[in-house]
Amino acid sequence: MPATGDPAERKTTYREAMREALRDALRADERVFLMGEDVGRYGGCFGVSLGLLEEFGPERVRDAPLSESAFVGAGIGAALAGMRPIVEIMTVNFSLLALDQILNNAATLLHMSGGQLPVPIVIRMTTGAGRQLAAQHSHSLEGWYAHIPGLRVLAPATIADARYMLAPALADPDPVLIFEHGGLYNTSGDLPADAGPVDIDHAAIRRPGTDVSLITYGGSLPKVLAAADDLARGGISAEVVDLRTLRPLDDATLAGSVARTHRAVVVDEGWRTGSLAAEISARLTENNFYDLDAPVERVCSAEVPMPYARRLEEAALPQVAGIVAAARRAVGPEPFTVGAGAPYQDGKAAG
Amino acid sequence: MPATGDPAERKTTYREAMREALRDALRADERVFLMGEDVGRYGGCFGVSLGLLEEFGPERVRDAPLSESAFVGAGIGAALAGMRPIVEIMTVNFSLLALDQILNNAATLLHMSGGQLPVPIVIRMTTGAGRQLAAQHSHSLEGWYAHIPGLRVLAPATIADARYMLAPALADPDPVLIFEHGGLYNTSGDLPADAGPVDIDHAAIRRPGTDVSLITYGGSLPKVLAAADDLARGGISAEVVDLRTLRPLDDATLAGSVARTHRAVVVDEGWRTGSLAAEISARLTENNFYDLDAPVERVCSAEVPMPYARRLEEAALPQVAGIVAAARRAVGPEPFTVGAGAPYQDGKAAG
Amino acid sequence: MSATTPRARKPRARPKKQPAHVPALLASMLRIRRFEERCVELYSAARIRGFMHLYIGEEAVAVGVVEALTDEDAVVSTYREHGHALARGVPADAIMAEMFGKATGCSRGRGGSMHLFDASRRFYGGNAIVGGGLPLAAGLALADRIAGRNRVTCCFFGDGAFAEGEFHETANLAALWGLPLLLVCENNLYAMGTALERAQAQTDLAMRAASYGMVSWAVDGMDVLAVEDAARRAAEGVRAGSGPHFLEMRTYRFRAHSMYDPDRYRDKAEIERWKENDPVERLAGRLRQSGELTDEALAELEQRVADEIDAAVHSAEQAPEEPVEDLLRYVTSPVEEAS
Amino acid sequence: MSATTPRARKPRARPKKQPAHVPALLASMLRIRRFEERCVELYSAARIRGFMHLYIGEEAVAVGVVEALTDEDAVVSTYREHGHALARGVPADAIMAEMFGKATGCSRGRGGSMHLFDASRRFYGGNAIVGGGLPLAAGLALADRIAGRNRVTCCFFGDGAFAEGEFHETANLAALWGLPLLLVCENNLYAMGTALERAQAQTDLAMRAASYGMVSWAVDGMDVLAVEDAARRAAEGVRAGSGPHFLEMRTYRFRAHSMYDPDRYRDKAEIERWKENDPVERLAGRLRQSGELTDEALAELEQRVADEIDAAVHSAEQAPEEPVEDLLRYVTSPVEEAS
Ligand SMILES: Cc1ncc(C[n+]2csc(CCOP(=O)(O)OP(=O)(O)O)c2C)c(N)n1
Ligand SMILES: Cc1ncc(C[n+]2csc(CCOP(=O)(O)OP(=O)(O)O)c2C)c(N)n1
Ligand SMILES: [Mg+2]
Ligand SMILES: [Mg+2]
Repeated sequence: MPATGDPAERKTTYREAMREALRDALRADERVFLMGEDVGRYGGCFGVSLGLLEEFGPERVRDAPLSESAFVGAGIGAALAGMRPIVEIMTVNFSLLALDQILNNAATLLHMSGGQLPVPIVIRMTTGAGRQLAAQHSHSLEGWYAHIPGLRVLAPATIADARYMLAPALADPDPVLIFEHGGLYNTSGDLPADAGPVDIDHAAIRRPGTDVSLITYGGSLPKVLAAADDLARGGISAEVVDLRTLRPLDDATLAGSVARTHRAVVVDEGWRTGSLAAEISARLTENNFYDLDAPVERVCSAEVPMPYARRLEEAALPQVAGIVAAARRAVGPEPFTVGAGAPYQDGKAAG
Repeated sequence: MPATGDPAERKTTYREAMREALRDALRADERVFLMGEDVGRYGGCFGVSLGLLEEFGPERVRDAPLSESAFVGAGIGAALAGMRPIVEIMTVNFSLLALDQILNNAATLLHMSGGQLPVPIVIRMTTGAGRQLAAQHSHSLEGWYAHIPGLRVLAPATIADARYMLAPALADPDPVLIFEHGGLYNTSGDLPADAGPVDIDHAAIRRPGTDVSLITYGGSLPKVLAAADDLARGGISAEVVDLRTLRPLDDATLAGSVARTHRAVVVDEGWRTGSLAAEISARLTENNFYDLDAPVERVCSAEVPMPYARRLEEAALPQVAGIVAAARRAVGPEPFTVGAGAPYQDGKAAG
Repeated sequence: MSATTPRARKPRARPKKQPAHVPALLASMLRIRRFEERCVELYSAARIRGFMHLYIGEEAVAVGVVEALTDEDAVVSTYREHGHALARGVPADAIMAEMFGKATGCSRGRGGSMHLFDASRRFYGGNAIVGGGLPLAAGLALADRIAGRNRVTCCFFGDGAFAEGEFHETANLAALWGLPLLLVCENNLYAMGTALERAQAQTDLAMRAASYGMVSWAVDGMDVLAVEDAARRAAEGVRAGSGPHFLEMRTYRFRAHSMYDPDRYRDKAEIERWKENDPVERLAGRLRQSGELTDEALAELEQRVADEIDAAVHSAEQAPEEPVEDLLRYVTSPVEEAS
Repeated sequence: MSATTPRARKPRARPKKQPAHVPALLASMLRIRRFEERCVELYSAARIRGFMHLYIGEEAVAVGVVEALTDEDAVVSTYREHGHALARGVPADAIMAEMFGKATGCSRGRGGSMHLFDASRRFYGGNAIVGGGLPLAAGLALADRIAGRNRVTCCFFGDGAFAEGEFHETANLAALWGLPLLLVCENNLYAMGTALERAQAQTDLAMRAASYGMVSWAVDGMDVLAVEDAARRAAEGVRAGSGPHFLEMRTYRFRAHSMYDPDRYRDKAEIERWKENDPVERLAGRLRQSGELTDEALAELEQRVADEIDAAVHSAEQAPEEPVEDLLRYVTSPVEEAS
């Protein structure tokens, strides 16, 4: 969408949208504070929190030492004591060091205490590959986190979601994880002036269509939208569903879409085996078995620790051509020609 | 099977079988050593390594302090230096503290170094629920680990597998995780005198059948076999497939079974969403779409941090009745009556 | 809360070691001791299940430390927390019902022995991941720091936890940020079957903690008055804003690590030696000598404790179980509370 | 390996600080400096991608420490490891090719700047998880201990890593087990944008490490001779069986944390002050004063280094990429090797 001059919209970036959301939250509720490595003086390792230290001071924009387990756990403790912490873990790769705290405390305390101890924490982290950061900086583990009962898992894919998802996340009395794909920070677009808080219980249909449902989230959404354009040029009408919330999954929207289109492709940057895409495929089988005209396709990352070299990384990740090819396979050979698909581009060779 | 007096078989327990496997390994190769919390003087938190310290001494049966990340990482380093460490993490629950080492080092170094650094480590841990150990001691996260490229993940379910899986695991040049279900240690049965190393590339058909494939692994195998007995009494012939190896999955055996039976039920003690069962369901859809006469059923744990109270825990876990009910649903109402199934017993309410 | 349950008290104005409150310390220790002895019977009878870790021998630590806290302070504990919970005032019947897995349990049957909680008493559990409570405690303290509340968060943990990275990350964080945290290390010389000297390169834990710049003392954990005194001074230091304090409580568990532990790794003579220092008998002896405790008073105390425990067991037995239909309750908060 | 690449040497018999080898230290530092300066250009030209962390200013640490190691010793490093790799003898062309993502790279293009490996030189990489290499290094040392090999494992890590639990777990493990480990903490005063005093309650890291019972020294990390001397003594101690040794190298990075870092958090004057202590210039100045380094010799050295780097860039440019068909290679070992 080109800028229309509509005063209700203005151009911004995903990074700035996140920052505005943080600023809003810090202004609106004094229980809110931001804590993490280099969120303050450095301005956030991806620049998201730049300027917030100056506005809110070091108590509310709190730099933490390199102690992921301790400062994430401290966020959980502060939440127990009535605060509304937003904890930033630089990237999901380092969150493994804090996973015990997330799983065994944040996700578990409410239940283990028989309902006495809700944990209203928001944990943000960057996820995803695509910038040649190699094996230890390119994980997409949000699907893993979506396995954990007691958590809500969000993946803002658009600038509006980056801007308006934090408020409902903070309003949730339970722990919420927000995954921001590193490739999105620099994307820019128009932001509706006040879209109101995002409905974090429901998936969003980003593009309606009739022939195949392309189901995705986060950093893969732009690729999927591009694939839908491509498919449209070839006469295939693809519906694009953005999960937005990876846990709990919005079964109704998924089932509804597939009931209409009868075919589904799930696009997910996680490694294929045990991916969130697998869960969606399994659910579609359970909920839409008799609707489906073709097996659910998955386009995931190849099962390899992400290589540094550009061509290898590109080959390992879901790409537009692979998505288009999978959609074509799902829709069937007639009246379209099945695209060959570059090697590995659908991540399937990793099986 | 009652003891037959056959000299080639003798009665033993899963625990003793594991211990014999460890003893064998320590005797056979001086590069092998066992390291973990309380593996030595205490004899292993579940008694598996009792007596090994006395036989092999404290250098080769090495007690480690409560430092999961450091001693697992040290095992990885020792493997790089030519040793064949067997590292015991008391239970999978605590393995989260070592996950960074497992994912970012053990699973990744070979690839990241362009093939220079294989990591021949074996990491054993107890998994699973069923003993009222509550939320922080009852995880089944082996499905999660099966998501990680570069690892092999094993789940011995039988006494013979407990006895003969360690050797091939140690022979693997790459990292192998072995998950021992805590509920199995006390099970006893006959052990073939020398079955030879287990084929860790293939699933095992534990019981052939024609009407439905019951696919499972580890601690759920006894329940699934009991369910198959029950189904047989009702006239349904169930094939029981024991995955044995959770990564890489043996697609051929799974696909072959379902091609014969046309129906599948996956039984998995992990939480349902994002479970290994989801992956299997997705693969069956991909590989056997046109074979399947009914949606793949999943019988998993309810999505709840495991409660302590006995009845709640039982309700949270896959149980025979729930497996039978799922198999009946898969097979269809005729000529059998569909069992009602106790509430939550199939873990589905958690969806 | 049953009427017989002693509650944690605010620090008194009267000078410490004032004999007047000492009998209450004895009562509190004895109550923990007898409660756990009953637990052993109930475990043998399979009324209590799962993992159960006894505090017998270490009672002086919980009782002395909690004595130094106010109701506004917070307590974070471990899986060996019956003593902490009882000392903190979590009702015995709620604890017993929890171990029976009943709906009236202090965690509604979800937690069992390792996961006792009581939000109303700021008792934050019951953590079965060694070291797992430490970051949490730092966070509770951080919240007080940010909100300007003058409260102490007290975190109990074992010598074993000292080897976990979590301890060190938390100690640094707390010292760096000057958090109002009271770190109470229960050094009972063993982490399961691993003796301290086989787990720690340097076994002087108080000295090690001091290297973080925290005030740090080693305390005779078998002497409830010494414990109380140290805890009171430390809590005062915390309240005065001098940041986290560390107490190494030198203590010993008389029983095995858990009900599953055959206790093969310790010398029986060592256990006997420590038993000579039994904190309950030691204090009772002292009070007897000074004439403050008569046989009748002790018998009466024993009876009172026995009655309370009987009542707790009885009510736990009668209590309903949680309906299986509620299995998924408390996984997330009820929807009406959300946004 | 190209002929011009200096290799790590075995410790010499001749007395240390012998002038004879000092020019080689200068050459090694200068080579690292110029190599990285070229990397900056190549990064700007988008020939190198991803995260890249420069060692400029810290060269004395890598060069001095590696000088004290033998070929049999092992080195574990961080993501800021160009200097370690070059000093260790990983060929410049293999490193350059790696950063170009080429098949001839020392990690076959899989690793990039943060993941340089060379098994033949016992250079175990290249770890981009802060603190992640420490447990690994303990394991390499443990293997030597068990096998009775008299080798040292040297692990480089930053001041930031000191806050990670992994450091403390590893330090304890190494001290407890007496592992032949040389822990080299590169204290450049910052972890990304976080100054040491905002990350550590106690900033005297050498003292903190000593609390584990390790021999532990702070060293002027801008003086390659001081570094070499300390490393040599520490390595000797390790070889003599007195367990892990800890060296806090006080150093500074002249450049930003990474190519993405706008370096807003440091005082420019602070940077300038440290630059006055430039380890390369310092040593060059010393040699010049003593008459051991002439202008011609320096020019010749610069030329030699420039030639080597030119050659490395040229060969990296010419080198083939890994075929996309090999994407899944090295995820697991080739099947023929498996049982
Ligand atoms: C992270 C973790 N590792 C291992 C265990 C198993 N475990 C439970 S208690 C215990 C010993 C802890 O010792 P210590 O901290 O000294 O406390 P104590 O039991 O002596 O009170 C161990 C190893 C655990 N619960 N959590
Ligand atoms: C576990 C982990 N947390 C965070 C990061 C992001 N990160 C990379 S380098 C760095 C700073 C490390 O500082 P230091 O250890 O002092 O090493 P230096 O960069 O100064 O050489 C940070 C925070 C990471 N790579 N790993
Ligand atoms: Mg202990
Ligand atoms: Mg630094």
